[in-house]
Amino acid sequence: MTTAATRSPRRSRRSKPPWVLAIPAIIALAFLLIPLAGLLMATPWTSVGELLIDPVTQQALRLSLATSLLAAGCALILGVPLAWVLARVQFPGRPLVRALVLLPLVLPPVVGGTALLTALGRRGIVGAPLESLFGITLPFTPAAVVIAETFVALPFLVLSVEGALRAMDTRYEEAAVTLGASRMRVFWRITVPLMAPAVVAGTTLAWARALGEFGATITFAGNFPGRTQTVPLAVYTLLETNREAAIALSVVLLAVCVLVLVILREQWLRPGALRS
Amino acid sequence: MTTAATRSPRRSRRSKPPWVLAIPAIIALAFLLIPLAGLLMATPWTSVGELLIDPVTQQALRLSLATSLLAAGCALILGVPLAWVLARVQFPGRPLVRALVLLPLVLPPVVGGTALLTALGRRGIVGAPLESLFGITLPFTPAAVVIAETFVALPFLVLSVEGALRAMDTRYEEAAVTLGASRMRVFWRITVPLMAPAVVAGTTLAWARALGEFGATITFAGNFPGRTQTVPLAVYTLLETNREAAIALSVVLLAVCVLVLVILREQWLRPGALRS
Amino acid sequence: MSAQGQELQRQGLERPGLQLQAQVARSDFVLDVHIAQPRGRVLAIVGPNGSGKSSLLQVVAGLVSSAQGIVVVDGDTWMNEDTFTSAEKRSVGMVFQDYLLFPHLSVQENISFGLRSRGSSRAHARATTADWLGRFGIAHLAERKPRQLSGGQSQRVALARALVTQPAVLLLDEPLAALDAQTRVSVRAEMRSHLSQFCGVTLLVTHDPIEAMVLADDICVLDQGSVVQCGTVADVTRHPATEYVAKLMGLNLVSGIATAGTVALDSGGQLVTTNSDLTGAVLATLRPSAIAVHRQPPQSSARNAWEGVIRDMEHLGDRVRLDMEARPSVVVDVTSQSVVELGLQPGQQVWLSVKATEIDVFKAHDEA
Amino acid sequence: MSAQGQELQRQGLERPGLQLQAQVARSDFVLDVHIAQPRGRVLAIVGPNGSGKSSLLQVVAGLVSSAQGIVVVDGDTWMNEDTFTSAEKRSVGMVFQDYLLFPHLSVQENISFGLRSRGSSRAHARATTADWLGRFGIAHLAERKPRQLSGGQSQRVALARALVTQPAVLLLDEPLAALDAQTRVSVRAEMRSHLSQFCGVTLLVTHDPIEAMVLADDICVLDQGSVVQCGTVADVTRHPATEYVAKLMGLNLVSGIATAGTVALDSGGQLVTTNSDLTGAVLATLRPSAIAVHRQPPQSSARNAWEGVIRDMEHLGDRVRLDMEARPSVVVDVTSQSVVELGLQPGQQVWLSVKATEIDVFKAHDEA
Amino acid sequence: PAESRSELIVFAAASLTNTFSDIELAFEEVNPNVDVLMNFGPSSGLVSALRDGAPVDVIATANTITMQSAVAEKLVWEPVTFAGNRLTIAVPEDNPAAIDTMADLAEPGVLVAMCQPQVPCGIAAAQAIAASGLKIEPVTFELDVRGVLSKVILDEVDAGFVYATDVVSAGSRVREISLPVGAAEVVNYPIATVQGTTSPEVAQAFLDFVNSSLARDLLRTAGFTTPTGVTT
Ligand SMILES: Nc1ncnc2c1ncn2[C@@H]1O[C@H](COP(=O)(O)OP(=O)(O)OP(=O)(O)O)[C@@H](O)[C@H]1O
Ligand SMILES: Nc1ncnc2c1ncn2[C@@H]1O[C@H](COP(=O)(O)OP(=O)(O)OP(=O)(O)O)[C@@H](O)[C@H]1O
Ligand SMILES: [Mg+2]
Ligand SMILES: [Mg+2]
Repeated sequence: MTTAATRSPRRSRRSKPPWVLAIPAIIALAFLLIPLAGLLMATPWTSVGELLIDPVTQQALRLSLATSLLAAGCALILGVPLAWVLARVQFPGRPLVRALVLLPLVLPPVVGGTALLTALGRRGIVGAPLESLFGITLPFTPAAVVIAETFVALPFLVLSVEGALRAMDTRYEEAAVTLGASRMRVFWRITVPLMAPAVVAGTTLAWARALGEFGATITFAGNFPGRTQTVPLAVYTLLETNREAAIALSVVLLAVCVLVLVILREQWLRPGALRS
Repeated sequence: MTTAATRSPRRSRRSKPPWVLAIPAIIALAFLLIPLAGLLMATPWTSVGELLIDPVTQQALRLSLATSLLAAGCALILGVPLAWVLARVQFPGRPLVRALVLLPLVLPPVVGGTALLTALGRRGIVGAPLESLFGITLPFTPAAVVIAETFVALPFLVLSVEGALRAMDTRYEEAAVTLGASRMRVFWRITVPLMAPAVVAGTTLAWARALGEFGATITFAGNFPGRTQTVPLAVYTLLETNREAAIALSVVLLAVCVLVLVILREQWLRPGALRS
Repeated sequence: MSAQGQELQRQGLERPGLQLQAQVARSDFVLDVHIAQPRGRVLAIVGPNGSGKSSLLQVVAGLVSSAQGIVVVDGDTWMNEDTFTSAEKRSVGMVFQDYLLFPHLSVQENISFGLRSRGSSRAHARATTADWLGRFGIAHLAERKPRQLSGGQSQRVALARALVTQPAVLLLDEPLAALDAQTRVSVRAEMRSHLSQFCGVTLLVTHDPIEAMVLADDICVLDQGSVVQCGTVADVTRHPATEYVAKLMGLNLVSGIATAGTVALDSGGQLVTTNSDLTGAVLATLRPSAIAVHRQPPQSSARNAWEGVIRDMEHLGDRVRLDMEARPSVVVDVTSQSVVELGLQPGQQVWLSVKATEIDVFKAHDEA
Repeated sequence: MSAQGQELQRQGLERPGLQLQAQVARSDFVLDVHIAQPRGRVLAIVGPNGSGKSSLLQVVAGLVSSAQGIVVVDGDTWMNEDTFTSAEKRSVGMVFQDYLLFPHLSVQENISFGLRSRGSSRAHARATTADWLGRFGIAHLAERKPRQLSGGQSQRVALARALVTQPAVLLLDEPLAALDAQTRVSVRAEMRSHLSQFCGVTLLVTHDPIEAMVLADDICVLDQGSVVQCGTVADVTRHPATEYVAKLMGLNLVSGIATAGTVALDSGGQLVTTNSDLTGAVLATLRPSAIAVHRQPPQSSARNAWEGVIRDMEHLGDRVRLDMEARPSVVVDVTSQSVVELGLQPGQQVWLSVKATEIDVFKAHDEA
Repeated sequence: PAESRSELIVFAAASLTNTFSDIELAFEEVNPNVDVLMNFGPSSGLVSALRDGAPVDVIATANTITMQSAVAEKLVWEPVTFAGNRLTIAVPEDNPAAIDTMADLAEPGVLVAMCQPQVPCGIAAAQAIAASGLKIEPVTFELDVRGVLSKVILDEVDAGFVYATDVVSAGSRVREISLPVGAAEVVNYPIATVQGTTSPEVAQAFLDFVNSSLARDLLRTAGFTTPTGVTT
């Protein structure tokens, strides 16, 4: 970290974080990273290799990646409009709705899964007609995994994007309107690009949350290797018999996640990447 | 929701959400709210009353509120500086650090708890010296609950605030600097107020996440009624013996959360509450 | 609908152009204006800061949803008690006081945005944009992002963006304010040639009286949300209704009661004029350069002479402007040479004189 | 440290004021300036858009960390090869082109921010702020938030905010640009009185030559990142080094070779002058109002007469400015009356004449 | 009974929640100086916590495998089996797939849930299925028996392999379809004193109490079987 006294060589002129800020920042970082380091130290590295060639693990990784990306996509498609409505449209009860949107965050995951079952399960409010009319049953299918992950991930996206929308200078949109842009055009050409950093950040968050989703998935989608067993479920399964392998698998999950994030952030989340 | 054709009565002039946006927004809302409605329908309302007077529940609620608020506070104190450093200080490996900060989000919570034990447990990297030097043991204490909750909640705050910092016009800070403000003064009087909406939103998220925390808590802090049994743990325990009561307790948790959020949002998160 | 509203709308249908009659209430400010402007003419809106100039433009553009009143353009009712055409359906072009260039789009994309929004093909938009980039001398900036532009460069892009769509009403909120003197002259000339070809209504907010005189046909002076004076540039320049307007136009304005060619001034003193037809409340203007300065009581043919003290002096190029404390108090322009010869300096007592033929007297406006 | 740097620093220690010698490289733009400005004097920095005026102020304020060079103020080295005083430790006051008022603070808090940052007590800051609020006529806005201000009101607050701390160097980036004509005159007068009491260095970026002449003692003209001309207002006005500077000052500038009172112009044609001492490369200025216009070849005492075509006409208050295509090409100011009498209109062929006594000839500057 | 008031920390498997809460009250009545702190969680998690240095005096798990690993790592003293549980089949109260016998689970379209084969209830179910020779293909392998029970209660599956105690705790919301005689696998619940305990006497007193007839009655009410006194 570049910190320097007032009189200092050329390259460190701009970035002199005050220590009063750097100290809590370092503590925060240590707090987050030491447990991760501990985990790495506890990881039996030899078994990581074995795990990676195990077809069950590979299936779980593939399923996890596929479902979490789909869930992030669903969250994006559903969440951005919802965030827009919450930020920009006046309607009665909006504060309540804004609070309700946060709830999947607070709900103990297993209860979240139960809630999904009461809605989309065989006997659920929506699930029962779905089955009797179209013969579609969601639980115990990969679709259920995506649904469970979307359910827990959606609030992240909505929150990020809504915040950005509120912070945005609405006069850019006004300027676009005076240029004859329809609401849709304003939305897609002005609003969305201006909040792109927040949308990318929110989608990243949602994806990360979906990747780690456990409670709602096991409750709503069950645990069937190759079909609904994502990596976190595989970790739990392994925890019963082989703690080291479970930790190793978690580390693999983390590695995938870090890889994607670093690539993504370098591409999209550089300061001003979307602006300059 | 106010939507109207172009020629419309006075009050609906401004807010005409295009249906193409309103439809996914409504689907998103339904997707989040129908499961919650299902949960409410499955709730045995008579037992909610009983639950509320049960001292064990009361203890759990008190503990949950106290620890989640403390965790949100810790996240605030540690997270805002960390976000500032990540957003404003150039240092080698920053992209990696920014990705690592997200990891507690992806980590299956039980593995997160395990990671905390490897760091802060009696045999942990930091925990062992802590015990031998100061006689402090953290696991299975209320402090451990706060730590576990902070661990999972911190990334939320860092992400929200960092995003806001990057979106902020740094020239306000430049203007403050030319007025002779020290870095600390700029930070507290300009940066923090300008990003206050994001800080409030991030803290709210962190608090909500802490309130619902389960996996890391049960692993790192145990499940002792009255000491470390937060509401999600109580729900877990009740699921074993009294399913209906467990759902009822979840609903109580949700109600508390909605109440706090609605109050908070009305006070702090109104559009422009902190600006005008 | 009120009778007045119906009348306005009838007029709107008959006379092409802009009929505006609107009220906007803001915290401690009320805008209440009535403006009718035919097509093909440019109306300059001038007034002090906070007088509601920008708000007026926003009402026409449809950006103030709380506005009450009527907006009719070329017979189309954009707003009345029952109707509200949303902003994107109004054919307006707008240049904002602080640019509002889209930060994520390049200069060329910013300019073609309006064309594409209004349905131009990509190729047509590109060609038209290229043309305008050239006209504004910013072709070399086409691929830049707004944050890479200097203030003045941004303003030119904003101008081009609004002009490119050939709107029915052009709304310009201080479009030249950020340009430097040289560029301003060339862009102003360019703009004037565009405005003269432009057959719609143009509303131009400006602080600069020269800009108003050069670019506009009519002037509307706002103060505290109300119209103080409206008229052609010549009328307003010659017969300013208030001292504010006169000062804006670089003239001295005095008021008084005329009797047989002599005006007894309200502020004390009197002026002899050549106009003996007028009686009653009148206004009179004195050009600053028409007033002569003397160290001694003047022995000249000038029929008006009075004493005063120099309050302040300002150099204006090759002239010096004296701010006089006198009856009447006026500003006087003298050459630098005179300053040296007469040894003028603030605080000094001098004599002023003006020929009766140089005083323009006219009846006090009804609305004043 | 380079010899030049040591020399500059030595000078800085001896002469109080600002010694600046700096380079900034930006994408396709390089600023390279050398300026020395004593205390108590106001330096106006003028130049076209994008010429680097704002960048120059940022270097002095310490906001451009990539700047190379030397900044010495009153003997304090703010920047050289080894030293970099951070921005908050530099005693500067700055007014930004786009205000940058803190949106979450009230007007009064915005203004007192600098005082509090520099350690004033709450009571002292409040009193001083109240004083300045009064001076700028914005006391009634004290409790408003910036978003509740009009553009001009914001600018005045920004101005007050920078002036209140009595800095060693005052940096003003078009401080009056957003004010309306009337307010601008009063704020300009107020500002002039402040600047005249102010014993530090003032750098004033402006587009308005009148503002430069009224407020500044010295003028520095920038173009494309380089200093074109520096000097006192009178010098620069009288002897502009380039056509750009002359135009800025409202003068015509021509260049040529002088031989015994006659100047053979580089652009073709010649001028007879009364100065027969000068020989070699010279510049000459012609005031637009000193040039007369005729429909026929003039039979007057004026020794210089030439033919041309009216390219453009602009009304400027009671005068009309003609843009002439001729040898030399000049701008000419005539009265409205002349326009009517001579029936002038764009495209018309006319004769111009100027007296030899009205032509100011001087040696071409070395740096030009 | 100890002289001064002391704490006894008991880690117990989640399925023991009801019974051990009752036992705690009864024990504290007899030993007013002892404050028993109960921590309920998944057996494997409890042993992990123990391994990581959790302050524990007594640990009771829902299977012998995890306890054996604790014994092998010298975390606990020799355990005793204090209760047993019997594998059975639970169906939703209205029995939508009309299950009458275990054989019906092999019908196509019948949704069956069981525990994952890594945990005792999954091992037991797998053995029962193998022993029956039926081709039963579950749709989900739940992480623990409670997951199976949830799915049955919520009517998401037509049948699930659970323990007898689960059928008792679920009350009227599920119906039991008994396994054929001999196919009913039994699992044992061991309890042990932790090696590092600071109050071994109280721990021993608690162990004795769990094996007392009073505790056995409580266990039996909850559906547990009484072991034949064998140590595991
Ligand atoms: N969004 C708003 N909310 C409340 N008051 C406002 C708002 N915008 C402007 N005002 C107030 O309305 C009045 C008129 O503002 P407006 O911007 O129309 O003035 P203006 O004539 O354009 O001034 P300027 O020349 O400084 O731009 C001012 O008193 C201003 O403080
Ligand atoms: N942050 C920046 N990054 C890159 N280029 C910049 C930046 N800021 C300004 N420039 C470029 O530097 C040049 C000088 O800009 P500067 O703002 O100093 O000009 P200026 O003289 O103040 O112009 P104006 O009168 O329009 O304000 C311009 O070409 C501009 O595009
Ligand atoms: Mg305005
Ligand atoms: Mg600039």
